[in-house]
Amino acid sequence: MHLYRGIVLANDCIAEMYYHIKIQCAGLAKEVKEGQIIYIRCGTLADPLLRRPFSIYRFDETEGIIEFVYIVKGKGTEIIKTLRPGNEIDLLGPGGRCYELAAGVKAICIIGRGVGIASVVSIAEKARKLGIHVTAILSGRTDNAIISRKLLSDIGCDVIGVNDQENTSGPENVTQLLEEAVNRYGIGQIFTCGSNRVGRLVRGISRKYNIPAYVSLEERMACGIGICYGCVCETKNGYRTVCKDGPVFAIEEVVL
Amino acid sequence: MHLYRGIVLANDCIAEMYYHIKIQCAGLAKEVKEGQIIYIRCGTLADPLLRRPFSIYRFDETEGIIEFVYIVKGKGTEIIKTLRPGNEIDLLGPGGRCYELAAGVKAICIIGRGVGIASVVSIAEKARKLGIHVTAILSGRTDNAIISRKLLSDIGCDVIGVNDQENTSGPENVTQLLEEAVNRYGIGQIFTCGSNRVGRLVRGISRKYNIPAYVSLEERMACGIGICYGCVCETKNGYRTVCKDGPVFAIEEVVL
Amino acid sequence: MQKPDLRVKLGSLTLQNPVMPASGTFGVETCKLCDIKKIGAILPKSVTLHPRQGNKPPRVAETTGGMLNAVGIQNKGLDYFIEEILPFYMPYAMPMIVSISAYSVDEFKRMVERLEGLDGIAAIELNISCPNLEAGGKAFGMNSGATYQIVKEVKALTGKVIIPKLTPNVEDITVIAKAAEEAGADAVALTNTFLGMAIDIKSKKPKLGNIIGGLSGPAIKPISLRMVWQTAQKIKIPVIGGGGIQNWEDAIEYLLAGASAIQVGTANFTNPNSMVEIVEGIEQYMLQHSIKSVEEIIGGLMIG
Amino acid sequence: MQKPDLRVKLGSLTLQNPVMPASGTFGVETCKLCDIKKIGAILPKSVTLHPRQGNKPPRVAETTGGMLNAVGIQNKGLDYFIEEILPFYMPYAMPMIVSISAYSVDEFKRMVERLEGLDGIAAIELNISCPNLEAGGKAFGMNSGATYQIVKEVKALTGKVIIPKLTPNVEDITVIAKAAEEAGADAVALTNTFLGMAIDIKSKKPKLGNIIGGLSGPAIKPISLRMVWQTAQKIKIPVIGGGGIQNWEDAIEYLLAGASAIQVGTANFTNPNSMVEIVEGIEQYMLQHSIKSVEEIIGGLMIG
Ligand SMILES: Cc1cc2nc3c(=O)[nH]c(=O)nc-3n(C[C@H](O)[C@H](O)[C@H](O)COP(=O)(O)OP(=O)(O)OC[C@H]3O[C@@H](n4cnc5c(N)ncnc54)[C@H](O)[C@@H]3O)c2cc1C
Ligand SMILES: Cc1cc2nc3c(=O)[nH]c(=O)nc-3n(C[C@H](O)[C@H](O)[C@H](O)COP(=O)(O)OP(=O)(O)OC[C@H]3O[C@@H](n4cnc5c(N)ncnc54)[C@H](O)[C@@H]3O)c2cc1C
Ligand SMILES: Cc1cc2nc3c(=O)[nH]c(=O)nc-3n(C[C@H](O)[C@H](O)[C@H](O)COP(=O)(O)O)c2cc1C
Ligand SMILES: Cc1cc2nc3c(=O)[nH]c(=O)nc-3n(C[C@H](O)[C@H](O)[C@H](O)COP(=O)(O)O)c2cc1C
Ligand code: FES
Ligand code: FES
Repeated sequence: MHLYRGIVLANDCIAEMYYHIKIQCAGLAKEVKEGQIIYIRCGTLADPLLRRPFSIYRFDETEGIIEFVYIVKGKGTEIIKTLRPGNEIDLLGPGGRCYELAAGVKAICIIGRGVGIASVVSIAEKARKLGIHVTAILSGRTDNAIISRKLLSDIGCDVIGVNDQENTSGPENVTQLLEEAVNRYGIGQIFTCGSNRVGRLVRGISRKYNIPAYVSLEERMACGIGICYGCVCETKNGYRTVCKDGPVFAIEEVVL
Repeated sequence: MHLYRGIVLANDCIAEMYYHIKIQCAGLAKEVKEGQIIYIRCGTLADPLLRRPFSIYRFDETEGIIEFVYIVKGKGTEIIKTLRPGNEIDLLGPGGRCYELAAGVKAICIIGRGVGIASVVSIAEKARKLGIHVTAILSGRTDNAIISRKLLSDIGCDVIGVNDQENTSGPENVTQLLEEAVNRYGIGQIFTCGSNRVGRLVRGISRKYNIPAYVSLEERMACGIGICYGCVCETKNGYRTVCKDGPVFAIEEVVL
Repeated sequence: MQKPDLRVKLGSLTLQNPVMPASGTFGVETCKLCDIKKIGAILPKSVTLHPRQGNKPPRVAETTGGMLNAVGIQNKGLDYFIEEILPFYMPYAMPMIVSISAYSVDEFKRMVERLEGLDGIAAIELNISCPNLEAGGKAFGMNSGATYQIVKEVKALTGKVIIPKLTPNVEDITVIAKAAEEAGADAVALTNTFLGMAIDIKSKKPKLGNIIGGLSGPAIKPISLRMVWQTAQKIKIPVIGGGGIQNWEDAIEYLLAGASAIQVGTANFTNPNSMVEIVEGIEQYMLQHSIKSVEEIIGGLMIG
Repeated sequence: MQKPDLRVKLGSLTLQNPVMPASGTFGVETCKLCDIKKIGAILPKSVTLHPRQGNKPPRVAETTGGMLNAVGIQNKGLDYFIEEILPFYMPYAMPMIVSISAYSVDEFKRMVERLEGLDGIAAIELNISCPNLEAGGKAFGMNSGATYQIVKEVKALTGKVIIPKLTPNVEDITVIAKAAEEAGADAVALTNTFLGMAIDIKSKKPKLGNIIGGLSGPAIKPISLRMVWQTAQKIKIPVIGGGGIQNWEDAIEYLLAGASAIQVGTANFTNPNSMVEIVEGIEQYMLQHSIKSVEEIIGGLMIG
């Protein structure tokens, strides 16, 4: 983990309220691993004061490029949105534990919703590079709001989109889709993020089929480096920090 | 006085640390008078919190354009500096009392130093339009740091530049230049701004030759509209607000 | 949905909505810059019995997310206020709350007696954050006994709504609020500014001529909000909350914390239209959430 | 010009420069992110006798120019601290200041006794902002008697430098500082955080699981600075100042106000390198102004 200065290469709206930012930062691109967190300082003034945490979306060590997908939500992301190619950006990271592929695993499933999809894309990319089969269950409010679908298809993931508009994103349907994938491909690990609802659903399948599953959590943060104990979540081992002990936890460890 | 939204037309560095901003704002261009103050909100966040006061530099009612000259000093002006043509700008004004030409006056003198020159340019322009003779004594650290010299020459002012580098800006020399102008042109009013040193010098001449003189003052401000009593200066009539009772005061009224 | 009801009550007083200025940040000039008849009450700058010069400049200094002021209640005294300022506001329909400041109990009483006879004044805010010259210079509002005494004696002189405005520079503001309630206050307003200072490292001098001044603005909001929440739980009379309110979201926070009305101060400087925008924002919020009366929001903080 | 002398004294302790972390905003991880050997002292997060879970999340909330925290001193207890954390810092040459927190005088004493025997600990900071369970839950530091008692009893047990850290949630912090001095404190540190709260208007819930938390960051600087200035004038022992320090300019303000050393807290979160940059900034400032010793800056505020 280090302080870095990056240079914005591109920063565009990709769908509804989603933005995609590409940053030149060789050091970070080299250091970061799948699922880790990077902290962006928004502007140089005291409002907003704290860095904003984002999951690494993609990174390319050879090109020295890192990418995020973000939703414009409040004053921090409003500032990030205004960055133009060539602008400098102050980055701290990478922080936390990454997603890891178990030795010998043949197929995995990633399952994400909304901007949460961003955090599981890099592990899918890694798996595909190693020839591992990837089922990607991607959920969104509308079909348009599902990010990374094309990217994941292009690299050979089996992509299944579900959405609220067509009533396909409910827990029953998603559970069924996940079970089908488990049965068809022999899923060895499941990677998910965010909401408790999806987490609990994944935990169900994980227990039923005895498949290790991992979840990436979010909490309000201050330091991002594990010193303030501001970002704890409840786990079976007491309060643990999301920024350092997480954001990726074994699904059995956390209290969903 | 009103709240206005302007559109930046140009915003460039004109000399060393001086910047010149041109703003489209028909309402303000119509309402503003020579020497008045306009308050700029820098960004939309709480840091910096307060508006920044600037003297109107030039304005063109027909074109609906207002202009300022400013020095980049702290966080507010750092933000103003980043504005690009097409950006919106939040303006409050015009505030305070303006410079006024006395009836029948044949010649005036403006005398300013540094960015203070900006505040006396508009009254010189007005005088020239009325065919009044204008002597402009402009002072700066270096000869390059004297703003508006060409503009004032072009409209037919008698421009005298003095600077620290060549040791021409000392009080004795300036006093002498001012006295020469008084004797040669029959100066009927003197307009100055800012520093106590120049103010006292002008007051000396003003008293000696019985010429009304006016000074534009600066003070830390909060409201800019005369309600907080934050911006007072000491006058012979007690504390008076710079934003409403000023910024232009008769030189005999203020305590220099 | 029908137009939401923004009316709130402060003792016997009804306001068309809970938004009013904080004393010292509002004046005749504000009325020219915004549609002032939309706000809930008028509340001019504190006035003292005799004219006051105020403190020596500089009187204001910006800080991060806030500002310091040490104006020292520069004003032309009560007579001038009654003759020259009050009449300007008389055409407005909203209740007039006059803020008074004094340096002894007797002075407070003399001012209230003067105001008691006047029509068009609905309430008197007692700015008890000023030093009590009879008791060694500590502000009245820093002492529950002094607060009790002033409120009690003033209440005996007038039928107008009496609202002591409390200083946050105390260990436990609820104790002071309780004393005010027991003495018969109709409502309390909190908080006034926090004592602070700033130094100009170039000149090595304080940024304020008075060295110390009062901190206001969004920087203080978390502290004032906490005090309002604590106070609203301890007393039965209405609490008027303020400190750092910048927008309607901040106002809703105060209402949820238990404030029956809110005061907007420093935000008037950044945006002279902020009070009007806050009224409109609260109304929009109520429409969106189908809240019929603003009273449903007050004290609605959910805990546990 | 020759290299300026940044050394300052805190009682019998000499620091290579006046910059140290504020407890709870610094840890082992910080040392990996910046050139930590450049700072004046090491000061880890407050430790308690027994392990503590801390408060329920959310524990932090950003505010304008500041942040609220209600961590509740989550830590693994004194034994773990001594065995696992302390050794990490031992290779560093800077003095180690251990911050301890406790809920009774006896607990404080037991902790000091434990630490007394250990080498490599130069000073003990007493975090007396925690509730005193023997006295109805009010923080020790809100009461001059309790402050006096703790300092007195602790000083009898140790030769190490004792630094009580004072809470600003009092009416007059100088009274508490004076009590600490009279009881034999070697220095005092101020201020800790200000009690505040924030509300999420969407959920209508407090933004902190604990409802109330401590406000820190640049928002509070004017208030903390004022308290440091007032305290430095009232006591003879050194004052360690802090609250909202973001950069070297802020640090100079505190030194001018009379602080002999300064603590950097929340700024470590925004920029983990800030303490190092502050040291460098002070040094540059001294070079530019031909100031030979940082002691010339301390208390140099010019008044009148
Ligand atoms: C581990 C982790 C990974 C994340 N990855 C992504 C991502 O890849 N893409 C993305 O769009 N968002 C992500 N988020 C959420 C993102 O951090 C927030 O949306 C962002 O901080 C909002 O900042 P703001 O100033 O725009 O909003 P505001 O609402 O103004 O923020 C106010 C405060 O709340 C905090 N905050 C707001 N929302 C969240 C949240 N969901 N989680 C934690 N803190 C929050 C902010 O950091 C700030 O301190 C992630 C959060 C965490 C903890
Ligand atoms: C009536 C008047 C007219 C002015 N006209 C001009 C002009 O035409 N061109 C120009 O460059 N500058 C002018 N100034 C000064 C200008 O307002 C300040 O340079 C500017 O506010 C600095 O803001 P900042 O955020 O960059 O600096 P910072 O130092 O960060 O400002 C901190 C605070 O101090 C205040 N402040 C700083 N300098 C001054 C100052 N000299 N006077 C009053 N307040 C100050 C700021 O407004 C702010 O509240 C004028 C000031 C006044 C009062
Ligand atoms: C410039 C200024 C002048 C003030 N004058 C008064 C005053 O005369 N009487 C008073 O009771 N409060 C006065 N206050 C305090 C405000 O009324 C308000 O309580 C305080 O500023 C906190 O609110 P805010 O953060 O919204 O500004 C003043 C505040 C400022 C900034
Ligand atoms: C997340 C966090 C945790 C803190 N924990 C402690 C602590 O354990 N002990 C303590 O004495 N102070 C603690 N503090 C207070 C700081 O040490 C410091 O006094 C305060 O934050 C003010 O300084 P600042 O504005 O520079 O942050 C904590 C502050 C924060 C923000
Ligand atoms: S954000 Fe500080 S420990 Fe995680
Ligand atoms: S700035 Fe408020 S009265 Fe002038």
